Formats: sequence, C-alpha cells, structure tokens
Amino acid sequence: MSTAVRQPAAAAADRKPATMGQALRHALRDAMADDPDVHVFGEDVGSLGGVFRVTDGLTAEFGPDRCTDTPLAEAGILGTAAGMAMYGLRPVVEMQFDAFAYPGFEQLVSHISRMRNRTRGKLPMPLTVRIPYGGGIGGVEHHSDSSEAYYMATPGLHVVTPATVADAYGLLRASIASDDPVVFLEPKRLYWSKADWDPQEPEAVPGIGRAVVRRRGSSATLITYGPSVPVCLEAAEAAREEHGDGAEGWDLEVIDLRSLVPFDEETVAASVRRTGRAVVVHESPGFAGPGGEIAARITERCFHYLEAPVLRVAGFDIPYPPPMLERHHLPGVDRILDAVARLQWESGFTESGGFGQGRGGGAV
Amino acid sequence: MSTAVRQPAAAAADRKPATMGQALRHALRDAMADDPDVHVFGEDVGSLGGVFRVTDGLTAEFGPDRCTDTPLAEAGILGTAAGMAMYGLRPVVEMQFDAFAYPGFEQLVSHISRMRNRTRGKLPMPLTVRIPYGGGIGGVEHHSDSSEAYYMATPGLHVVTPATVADAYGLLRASIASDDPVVFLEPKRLYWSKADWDPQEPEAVPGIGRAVVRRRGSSATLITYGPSVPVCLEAAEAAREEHGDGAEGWDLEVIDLRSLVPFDEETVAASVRRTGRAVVVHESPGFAGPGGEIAARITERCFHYLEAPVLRVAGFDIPYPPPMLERHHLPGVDRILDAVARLQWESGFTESGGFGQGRGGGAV
Amino acid sequence: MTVLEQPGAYAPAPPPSWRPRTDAAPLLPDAEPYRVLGTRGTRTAQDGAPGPDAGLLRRLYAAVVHGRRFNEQATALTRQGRLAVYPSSRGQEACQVAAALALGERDWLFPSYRDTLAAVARGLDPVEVLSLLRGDWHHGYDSPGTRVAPLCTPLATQLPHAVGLAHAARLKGDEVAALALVGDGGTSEGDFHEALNFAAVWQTPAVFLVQNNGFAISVPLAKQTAAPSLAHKAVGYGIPGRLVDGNDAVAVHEVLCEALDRARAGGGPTLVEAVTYRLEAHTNADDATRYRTDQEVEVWREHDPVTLLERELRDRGLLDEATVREAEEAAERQAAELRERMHQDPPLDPAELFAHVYAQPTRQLRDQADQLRAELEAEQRSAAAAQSAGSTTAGEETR
Amino acid sequence: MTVLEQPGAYAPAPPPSWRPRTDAAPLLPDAEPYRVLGTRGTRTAQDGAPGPDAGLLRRLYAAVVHGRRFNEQATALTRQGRLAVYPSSRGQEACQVAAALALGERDWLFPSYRDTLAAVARGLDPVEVLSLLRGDWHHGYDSPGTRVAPLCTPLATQLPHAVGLAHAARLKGDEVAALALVGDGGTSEGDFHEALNFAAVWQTPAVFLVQNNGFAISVPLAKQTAAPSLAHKAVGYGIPGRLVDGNDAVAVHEVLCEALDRARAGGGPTLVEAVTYRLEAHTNADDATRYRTDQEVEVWREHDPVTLLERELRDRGLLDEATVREAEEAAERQAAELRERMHQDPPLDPAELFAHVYAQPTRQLRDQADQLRAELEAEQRSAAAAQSAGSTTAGEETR
Ligand SMILES: Cc1ncc(C[n+]2csc(CCOP(=O)(O)OP(=O)(O)O)c2C)c(N)n1
Ligand SMILES: Cc1ncc(C[n+]2csc(CCOP(=O)(O)OP(=O)(O)O)c2C)c(N)n1
Ligand SMILES: [Mg+2]
Ligand SMILES: [Mg+2]
Repeated sequence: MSTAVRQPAAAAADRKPATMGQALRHALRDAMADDPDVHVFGEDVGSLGGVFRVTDGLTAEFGPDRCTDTPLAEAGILGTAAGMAMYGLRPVVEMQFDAFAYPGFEQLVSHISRMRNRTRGKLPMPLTVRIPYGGGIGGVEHHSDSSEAYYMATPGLHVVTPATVADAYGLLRASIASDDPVVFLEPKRLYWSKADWDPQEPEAVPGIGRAVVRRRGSSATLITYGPSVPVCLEAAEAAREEHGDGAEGWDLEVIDLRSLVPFDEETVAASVRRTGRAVVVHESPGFAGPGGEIAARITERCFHYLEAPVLRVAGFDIPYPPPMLERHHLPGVDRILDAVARLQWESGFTESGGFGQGRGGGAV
Repeated sequence: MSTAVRQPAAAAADRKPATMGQALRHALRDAMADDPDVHVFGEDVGSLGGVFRVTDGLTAEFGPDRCTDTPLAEAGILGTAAGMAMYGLRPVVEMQFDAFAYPGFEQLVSHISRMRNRTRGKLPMPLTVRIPYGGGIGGVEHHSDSSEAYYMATPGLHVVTPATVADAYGLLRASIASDDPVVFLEPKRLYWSKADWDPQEPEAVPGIGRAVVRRRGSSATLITYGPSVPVCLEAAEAAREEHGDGAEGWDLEVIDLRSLVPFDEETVAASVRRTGRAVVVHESPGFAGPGGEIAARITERCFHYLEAPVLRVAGFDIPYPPPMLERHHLPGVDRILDAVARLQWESGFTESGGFGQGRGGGAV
Repeated sequence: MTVLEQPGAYAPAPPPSWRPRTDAAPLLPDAEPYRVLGTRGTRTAQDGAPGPDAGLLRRLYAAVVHGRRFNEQATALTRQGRLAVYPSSRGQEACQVAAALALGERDWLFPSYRDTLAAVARGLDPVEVLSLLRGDWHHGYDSPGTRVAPLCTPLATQLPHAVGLAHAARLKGDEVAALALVGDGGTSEGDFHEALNFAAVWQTPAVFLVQNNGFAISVPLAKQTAAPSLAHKAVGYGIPGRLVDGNDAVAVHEVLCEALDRARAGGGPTLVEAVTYRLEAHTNADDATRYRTDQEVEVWREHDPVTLLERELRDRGLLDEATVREAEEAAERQAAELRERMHQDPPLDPAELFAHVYAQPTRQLRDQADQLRAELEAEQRSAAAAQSAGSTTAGEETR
Repeated sequence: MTVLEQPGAYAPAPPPSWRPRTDAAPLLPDAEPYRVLGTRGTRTAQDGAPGPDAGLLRRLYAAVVHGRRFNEQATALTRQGRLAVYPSSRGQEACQVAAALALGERDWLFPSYRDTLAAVARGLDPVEVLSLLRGDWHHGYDSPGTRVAPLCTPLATQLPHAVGLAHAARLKGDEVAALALVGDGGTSEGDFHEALNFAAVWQTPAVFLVQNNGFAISVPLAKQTAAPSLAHKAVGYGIPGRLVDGNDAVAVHEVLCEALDRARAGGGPTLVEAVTYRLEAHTNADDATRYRTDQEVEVWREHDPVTLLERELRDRGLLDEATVREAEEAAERQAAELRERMHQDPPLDPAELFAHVYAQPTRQLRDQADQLRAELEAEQRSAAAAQSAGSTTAGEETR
C-alpha cells in the first residue's frame, strides 16, 4: 500500500524543472501584471508570501494594496472579497488550510455562489478562492481535509483542481479570468512536485471543465483528480506487469478530471464506453464524496457498456487521521489495484445474479 | 407536475390527529422531563416557542435555564453546545432555518463531528442539532435549502430526517438519546402534516439507521426520505393506474430512508434486488447530492440485478428558486413517473450497448 | 500609493513603555442618545449650532409620511396574498429615511430584509424593491445602477460586503462611502465583528448603522447583549461610536452625514447605534403578543418618528395644513400606484432558473432547462387537450 | 432557580429616558499594563498592598525555569523528527505558567496549539500533551480527568466551548470556572466575538486570556486591530477588560486569580490581555526573518519573563544559588526524561482509525476496518515472505 507521490510522466524530464508551487506563484504574478483589478489577499500572503510561499514576492512587486495581509478572519476575507467583486475587482483570496475555510462557509454558500443568480447577472462574482487541500504532508488535525464534496454540492461555484505543474499555472489563470467564483483546490502534497515547465512560455492547457486522458489504456478507466492523479498513474504502471494468479497485466486508462464543476461527462463517458470498467479514486471520504456522483452519473450514461459496477477507492469515512496513521487512509497503488481486480474479470461474473454480497460492498 | 404534499397512508385516519410539529414538541418535552441533562436552546426558542412553535411551552414548563433564548449567533450556539456536552449535558439546539446553520459550519465540522474521535471517546458529543430544511412553503431566499449533502459528507455526524408524525417523535427521542451528534433535519413542509398519533402512547418506531418500506411493490423501488416521501407515495398510487401508451400500471415500492447516516444498505439493496429497478428521489440538488451516493452504493451491491441504471429525480443544480417558481424545482409526481418510465421497460433495452445518449443523461 | 498604511502602528516595545495605541475616550459614545427634535431651546443655548435647515426638514417630513404609508400598504399586500412576507419598518421610518437621504450620489447602501423603505426613499422603484418579498425573484433592482446592494437575509453578512466594496472604491481612488444597515440582533453575529475589524484596520470608508429596535424577533436586547450600549462596541475596533435617537430623523441624518463625510475624506469608519422601536410584529407572520406587552409598545408610540418630526415643523412654523395634506396625498397616490401594480401578476419565466447560475450554463444545466421546457410543453398540451375536450363537452351541453 | 436572570435589563423606554445600561468607565482597562515585578518600591508605596507571597514566587520561578527548558527540548525534538511540528511559547512562559497555577482544582483550561506548556505546568504528562504535535493521535490526555480541553487548532473555536462548559457547570450548581487562552490573531475571528457575548449575557464563569504576542504568524498586531488595546474590546460586551504585562508571571497570576474568583462567585466573565512576545518563530517550520527584525526581538529579550522573575526573587533575597541550581537541575531532569520517552516510538494501532468515530461503528466503518486489516495482513505476509526469501538467499550467499 504505497502512498508515494510521483510526478506524472511529463515531469520526468529535468531540463527546466519548476514546482507546482512556483507555477501557481507565476500564475498569480502574471494575472496581477496583466490586470490591475486582480487583488490578492488573505492571512500571511504579504511579507511571508503565504505559508506555502505561493504569494511570495507579490507585495514587493505590486505593493500592499494589491497583495494584502488581512486580519485573521475567514468570513471577513470572503465577505470583503464579495464586496470588492461587487465593485468590479477580481479578488483572489487564500484560505490558509482546507479546514480553515469553514468559518467562511456561509459567505461562500449563501452569497458568493448565488450573487450572480440572485441579481440576474448584475453582480457577478469573478473571484477565486485558493484552498490548499488534502493530506500526505504529515499535517496535524485540521490541516489535511479534502473538502471538495462541500463545494461540489453548492450550485454556482466552479471547483477546479490541478494535478500537474502546467495545469497549476493554466487553470489558475483561467480561474482568475473566469467571471464566476472558482474554488481552486491546490493539492498540498503536489506543491513540491516538479516538471519541465517554462514560466516564460507557459504551455497552453485545456480550459476549465475539460477532463484530460493522462494515460491511454483499454482494460479499465481510473477516474481521478488532484493529489490522486500521480498515484493512479503509478498504479497504471504497476498494473501493466503480471499480477495475481499469473494473469496478464491490465492496460489502465487514467483520466484527470481537472475540474469537478463543471464536470466533463463526455470525456469520462467516452472512455468508460471503450473500456467497460471504471474505478473512481480520491482521497476525500467515500461516503457522499465526489466518487458517488461520478459513479452514479457514469452508470446512468454507460449502463449497458459496463461489465462491472463502477467501484470507488477513497479515503475512509473517518476524520482525517493523525500524521503517523495517514498512510493507511490515503488511497495507494495497492488499494487501487485491489479494486481493479474486483472488476469482475472472470467471465462467470458477467451473468446476471452472479454478483451480490461480494467484496465490493464495503469498499468505500 | 404536481408538488402537492399529501400524508402517508397511515395519516388518512382522523381519530386523534397530531401534526408533525406537535409530535416534535412532545418529543422535546418528554426528553426534558425524562432527563434533567437535556437542555434546549437557540434563537427564539423561549417565549416565542420557535418560529415553527416546536419549542412552544418548554420555557414555561422547565424554566429559562432548560429552554433558553440565545444571542443571535449560530457558531456561538453550536460552540457553547459543544462545551455543554463536554460537561455531560445533552444539548438540543435549533437552527432557525437551513441556510442559517452555515455560520456554525466550522463548529459542526471541525469540532462536534470529531470530538469523540479526537479524544478517543473521552469527550462524546451527545447533542442534537435540529434544522428545519427544504422548500415548498413559499419561503424567500435562504429559507428553503436542502443542505443534507454537507452533513452526509462529514464523518462523525448522524443525519436523520423523519417523514411521518410517528417518526418525528420516535426519531427525535432516539436522536436526543444518542451518544453521538445528530443533525436532525425537519422537513418544513411536513410540519403541518397530520396523522392519527397519540402523545400519551407514542408508537414505537425503528431506531436510527433503519430504513422502512412504506409501500410494497414489485416493479421498481423509489428510494427517498423526508419531504419527498409523501410525494413518492403519491407517485406510487398514480403509477398503479394505466399510463403511457396503454401499458399496464407499475407497482412501485417506496423506501423511506429515515436516516441518511447511518445508511441502511441492507433494506435498500434487498428491495432493489427484488425489483431490479430503482429511482432515488430528493429535493436537494442532484449534482453531488445524496442521490449520487445512494445510486452508486446500490449499483455496487446490486449490479447484476439491475435491469436499468439507478436513476435520480432531484432538485435542479441551481440555488433554491424564489417562491413563485419553486414548484418547477421540486420533484413532483409527474417527474418521478417520467423517470420510472425511463427504466428501460422495453426488452430491447436490456441488450448490452442498446442504451447510450438516452433521455436519462441529463436528468439530474 | 498605498491606502493601507497603518495609522500609528503599535510600538513593539515591551511594558512599561507599551501603551494603548490611542486614547479610548474620544471613541466612546455620549452618555445619552443624540437628539435634535424638540431640543431647540436647550441645544442652541448649549452649543450655538444653527437649527436644522428648513428644506431638509420638509424633505424628511414628506419622506417619513410616505414611508409610514408605504409600510401600511406593504403589510396590506401580505393580507391580499401579494407579498410572501413583509417585515415592516413601522416605527423605524426616521432611520430608514435619514439613511437614504444622507447618502451621496455615488455612495452605496447595504440594506437588510427590513430596509425596503430605505431603498424606496433613495428613489428606487418600490415594485422592484419588493421582488424578494413578493417572491418572483430573489432581488428586483439594478444594484450597480442604483448603488443599493440586494436586501440581505442572512444576518450581518452584508457588512463585510459593504467593507469590501468601500475598500475597492478607495483602492480605485473613488470617493465612495458605503452605509451598511444591521439590526441589534445582527450585532451578535461573527460577521459583524469581522466586518468592523476589517474596516477599522483598513480605515475603510464604511459607516455601520445599527437600528436597535429592541428585538431580534422575540429576543429582547437584554438577552442579546450586556454592553452599556451597542455603540460602545466601537472602541473595541478603535473607531468612534455614536449613539442617536433613532426616531429623530434629523438627528440620525446629521450623525450619518457627518460619519459619511468623514469616511469619504479618509477618516475611517463609524459605528452608529440608533435607538428605535419596531412598532409592529417582526413580520406579518409573527405574533408579537407572545413576547411583549401592549404597554411597552404604547410607551414607544408616544415617541413616534412621524409625530416627532411633524411637531417640530409645526413648532417652527414650517408646516401648514396644505403641506400636511400634500404630503399625505402624495403618500396615498404612491400607495395606490403600488397596490395597483402589485395586483398585476409579475412576469415569470421558469427558464430563468438556469440562466444566471453561471456566466455560461453548464452542460448539466442546459439539459435540465431542456427537461423543464419539455415538461411545461407537455403540461400545456395536456391542459389544452383537456380544455378543448371540455369546451366540446360544454358546447355539446349548451347545444 | 434560574441562573439566567438578566442583571438590570435595558429599560425599554424611549429617549431621552433611555440611557446606556451601565457605566462604561469601570469596564475599561488601565492606561498601562498591570505589573508587579520590579515595581515593589512604587507599588507598596502607592496602594499599600502586600508584596507577592514568597511561596508563590518560588513556585512560579521553578515553573518558568522548567517551562523555558521544556520549550527548548520540544523544539529540539522537531529537529530530531520526533515532533511533526512545535509552536514554541518561549517568551510567553510567564503567561503559560501563571494560567496553570491560577486555576482551581475543578476549573477547566481551554488551550490552543501554543499552550502545551500551560497543560504541562498544570501537571499533565508532557508526552500525552505532545500527542497532537507528535502525530500519533489528535489528542493525548484525559480531558475530563485533567480538566484540560484538547489543544485547539482552529483559531478561537475553543472559546465558545469554554463558555458552554462553564455555563453547564453553573447550571449544575458546581463552582467551576473556565479559563480560555487565545492569541492576538484569534481575537479577529467571529467565534471570539460570539463567545464573549454569550458569556457576558449569561454571566458565565469564564475568563478569556489573550496572549498578545505581537504576531499572528507574520501579521503584526497593527494589521490585526486598530483598537486602543485588545482589552478594550471588553466594554463592547459589557464585561471588565484588564491589561497586564504578560511577561510578569506574578502580575498575570494575580489578575487571573482575581478574575477566576470573581467568575466562580457569579460575578461574570473577564477579558484579560497579556502583552507579551513570541521570541521564536511561529513554529519550527516558520521563518521569522521574513517579517521582523532582530532588533525588535532584542528589545523583548531584555524583558524576558524568566529574567524578570529571577531578578525579583534575588532582589527580595528569596533566591540563592542552590535554589537556582535545583530548579535548573529539575528542569534538566524533566527534559531528559521527555527526550528519552519521545525517542521511543509511540504505540500505533490502525484499527483505532475506525473505533472512535461513533459510539458504535457503522456497518460501513466495520467493513472498512476489515478491509484495512486484510490489507495489513497481506502486507505482513508478503514482507515475511520477502524476508524469509531474503534470509534464505543471504544464508545461501554466506554458505
Ligand atoms: C444568520 C441568520 N440567522 C438567523 C436568521 C433568522 N432571523 C431572521 S430575522 C431575525 C432577527 C433579527 O433581529 P435584528 O438583527 O435585531 O433585526 P430586526 O429584525 O429587528 O430588524 C432572525 C433570527 C437569519 N436571517 N440569519
Ligand atoms: C480558523 C483558522 N484560521 C487560520 C489558521 C491558521 N493559523 C494557525 S496559527 C495562525 C496565527 C495565530 O495567531 P495568534 O492568534 O496571534 O496566536 P499565536 O500563534 O501568535 O499564538 C494562523 C493564521 C487556523 N489555525 N485557524
Ligand atoms: Mg432588532
Ligand atoms: Mg499571536
């Protein structure tokens, strides 16, 4: 059950390596340079440059009016951001950690997500809420939540999360440019992931709402996003080799969703129709997590193509564990391959009625 | 597309009718009488008896120390409730409306749901958070949210919601008696629903975590809870009659989940295995709503019994509409029957590959 | 240039060199609510200030007379099923009207659900203002055009919006102030605290007007706070707190104008507590007899904002019967027009449910809009079929 | 009997009869932080109060010496990979120790992540206290048994817990006070506001100690508040605010004892601001050079809580070299013991992940526990297989 984090294939080259954190910082910097209405603020984003250093240097370059340390109050941050957006600015705010966005939940859900709708488009909310999320970095309690289920269930928000260095830049630029509020979830444990990426010529990436096939395959589809993308790619590599009782390797397709809202049904459905089998992988607890929606939706659209139910590999239905136990919680390569193995490869399983109280029941 | 709210069959008798609101009040009263550690507090719960009158008379009977008007601050209410529970009390707090629980989200998610786990059971949180939820009463903005998806996605909480007068009493008593925190969701538009129910001898009901088959049927299963239970029962009645192109009527089974957490997989799976078809019905927006989890879980457990994908009839993926438009949003009888009609009753559909971009794709 | 330079940061020196940053005394409110109406003798003698301008008095008078009538009319519309709900500001008309008239052209108002009258007094179309409470949409007027934010339902959440907007204006170099209205109950919410603190630290041109009407639904002020007054909260943020008689339109107007001028000039925010009273129930759906006595209400009726102002105008010889009649007739005309317009069904388009959720509807929303359209067409078809069947039958019967 | 009767409800009478409820003056903090150490001459002359008790001075001294060493040891443990993170209270030992010693047996302490030392000074097992920061579990000690709530990470959220607990104790007729610790940054959160307001309205026996250490991570106090002092916030809740030199253990102890006594006696809550300074970075992971200068830190080193107390004891002839050595040796012994115990790996049981989520695990959690157990067994089996294969190979090689 490895939880090691590896770079996506593209990152293997080492010519001009940049980290995801650096790419995010470049995105903020370039957005501020291009548009004077872009304002960055939050706790410690100024001289400290944020606890993950993503805003490093912005106050120095653009002054404290453009990149501003706020008082310590998340509802205040999101509420003033809403007000600034009402006056035509494009605020980009930072919540310091996932769980520390919760104090601002009412402002996000009751106002930011609904203001455009409420005012029939007269008061759009072109603001971006950056939230470092997820575990795997040994953070103590309240520092490793995967809170995407809350935001997905809130109409009016976009929910975006990059898994590669290029996407970190491209998707953050697109989020800031969006005329709608975007919850931009930054996978904490990928902040230090590296790729060959040139800040002078950041490569173009597909826009918000487009999933990408990170690895082509024919046996089954792994559907994932954010911090679990590298894990799934690793699992796909491992699956190529022989395994189990001398069976042949599986050729797994890996889809990086990139945005949970809007959800790219087409790309996912096309893949699952081709492979006939799918596993959704994420770190967030399984129960009522993103995987439920994804599995249900795919099943609605691909029912007669499916050889097996869409399975889910997710975090357990527990509060995020303490650092010394987190490896047990995080979906790792072995757990993903176990799920793939349960996708009813034996022909007997394809008979109606043959599957019931099987191993799959309590997987998530 | 009717959104009329009818009583479940049992309510038809009129001997000693009680409303759901009254049954809830009795539950609070009896719990306070039985256990001096039960304390009720919240906004306007005292002399006013709550805006829905569920706490009517409690201050008069038990004094302001047992039923207490608080200052207007939901995080404060939930936070002090947590502290009271730490000292061994059993607080029952009222959030005035669904959307007005959001200011307390951090206390609920970061503390109340996790305190037992954090302290290895040393500080359990035997508290109940009553939240009137859902629409259909002509409430203006922020007064009709269905927020159950947020609570379901939070490990450590129980999420309970009654649909009948007897369950209102029985489940609220069980919630108050529970040693774990319960988010008790009261379907607003059922407050005035009536049934033959005797406060002197409240009928015993199954405990938290048990779903109940409200109507037996063989064609397909409607899986629902709270405000949509009467609607589904009405739909099941309507389905009995001939419909469509002269086809025979459907005999629909209706399951009332009663608690979303814990989720009663056994009861639901047993039904779906029998009927082979299922539709999940709820008012909350479909995307990343409860139906996704339910459909995915049922599919995992019943894949080879299913004649068609589990479909969902839910609120649209929009902020709750204004009063004059809410009837379009709420799942009504016609919309439920439309979904049942899409459960691939024609034999041709059962062939693999026959179903694809059909009508089902964008239902929720 | 930065607007965010800290005015006199704390010296980091340890005690005993360390001292409170500023003198608290000037931030504390007066020991008695500021009043103008009925104090002419005492006040001019005391401070030599000129009495309030006659033109202003007359404008305020016309507006409170209209406001009173507007409240009555709106309440009546609830009984006629033309409004889903109405939270009346009867008894608080002085605050409402003074707030509207104190605002400069470019200033913004951030009202709560109770502040319809303030929006109407600012000149907005009352039918558009009532949209939320009528239920045809969540919000009915053009906020950027009118510089009135949507009526806000979640308590105190509008305050950080006001701070953010005023801060943005200041960053852009615009001389814009924001006036945010909140109730006594709303001051208990965390958002009140956070908003005032942001405004104070950033010296934002925002003014916070607490209409302390004695109740948060059924909860009296004594269960809401133990503070000497709500205005005393200001010192905890380092901003001035003012206490004013909220039924004295002239006093409220004066205090707000002063605070807004100071704000626009870069002098920072002010917290104003207006002591007033809600003469009617919380909304038409509320039963106030459950939590207060008639006697209590009676005492406040004696201090009615309309009467206070009318008395002053009469005392100063500024009010003849013609003016009274004129104001009343104008109010009546406006009420009649409102009634008539509200009796027409508002245009409703179910397709709007999907149109404004995002700048571009998602694929899922487009599908859902299609689904609803199809359902409505089917509904119409079967209604038409039923009707034509029915009319045939009817025709046959009369034949 | 009710504990919730409102002390002197507002008269609902309209202005001019209406007046602020209480006189604000007695609630306002002094113009200078209260100090005891080094003021003996001036103070006794001034108010005739007896000097601090020698026994107390000695106990405080031993505790701050130990506390300083504890902070050093814990920071060292981060470098040795034995703690995931440590937020040091170096420079704040006086507050920590005084808070612990001011508490009565039945009183509760509500600490934040920085307040490990307060818990240790109360007598808790330091290894259990460090559980959160070590990462073996979220919390390591028996809260009901020790009357110390879990170290709290989400800022200011522990304050309403303290209020609720103290309120519950009062309802049960127990003489229990709660002392809640919070940082200067934490005062900006809505929960701070809501907690203090609830406590004031309910006259809850809760005392709030703000350790104003000048920074919230990198953000200096001047960007956190514009208030004269944080203690001035008290008046907005109608409770007394006290300002104290947070590096003066005797002064902090005295002020807290007074406030706790008053609270237990039904006199209501108090807000205490202790002016202090965080001498180290926010945590071992922070880089303080990004936001403050060495000179600034140097000034505060001159006002070190350990030195201040030691000087007083020497001045009063209460400290000989033997006592100093004894205190230092005791501190060293405890540090060594801590180091040794922390170098042993903590017992870990993955099954615990599922054991405490609910009173009874749900069916889903039981399934998940089974799944993890099976995985771990499989892991062990293959590890054992690999090892035996390896040892065979090794054996073969050496053969
Ligand atoms: C966050 C939130 N909690 C609860 C409510 C329900 N509610 C509506 S009005 C009201 C009382 C408000 O009192 P106050 O602030 O004094 O304003 P008033 O109604 O007296 O003008 C309450 C509790 C709400 N709208 N928002
Ligand atoms: C609600 C919340 N928001 C943000 C954080 C992240 N955070 C941890 S400590 C800290 C600074 C706290 O400063 P202060 O209250 O002065 O306490 P100190 O660390 O100085 O003791 C921040 C922002 C948090 N823990 N909780
Ligand atoms: Mg009020
Ligand atoms: Mg601090």
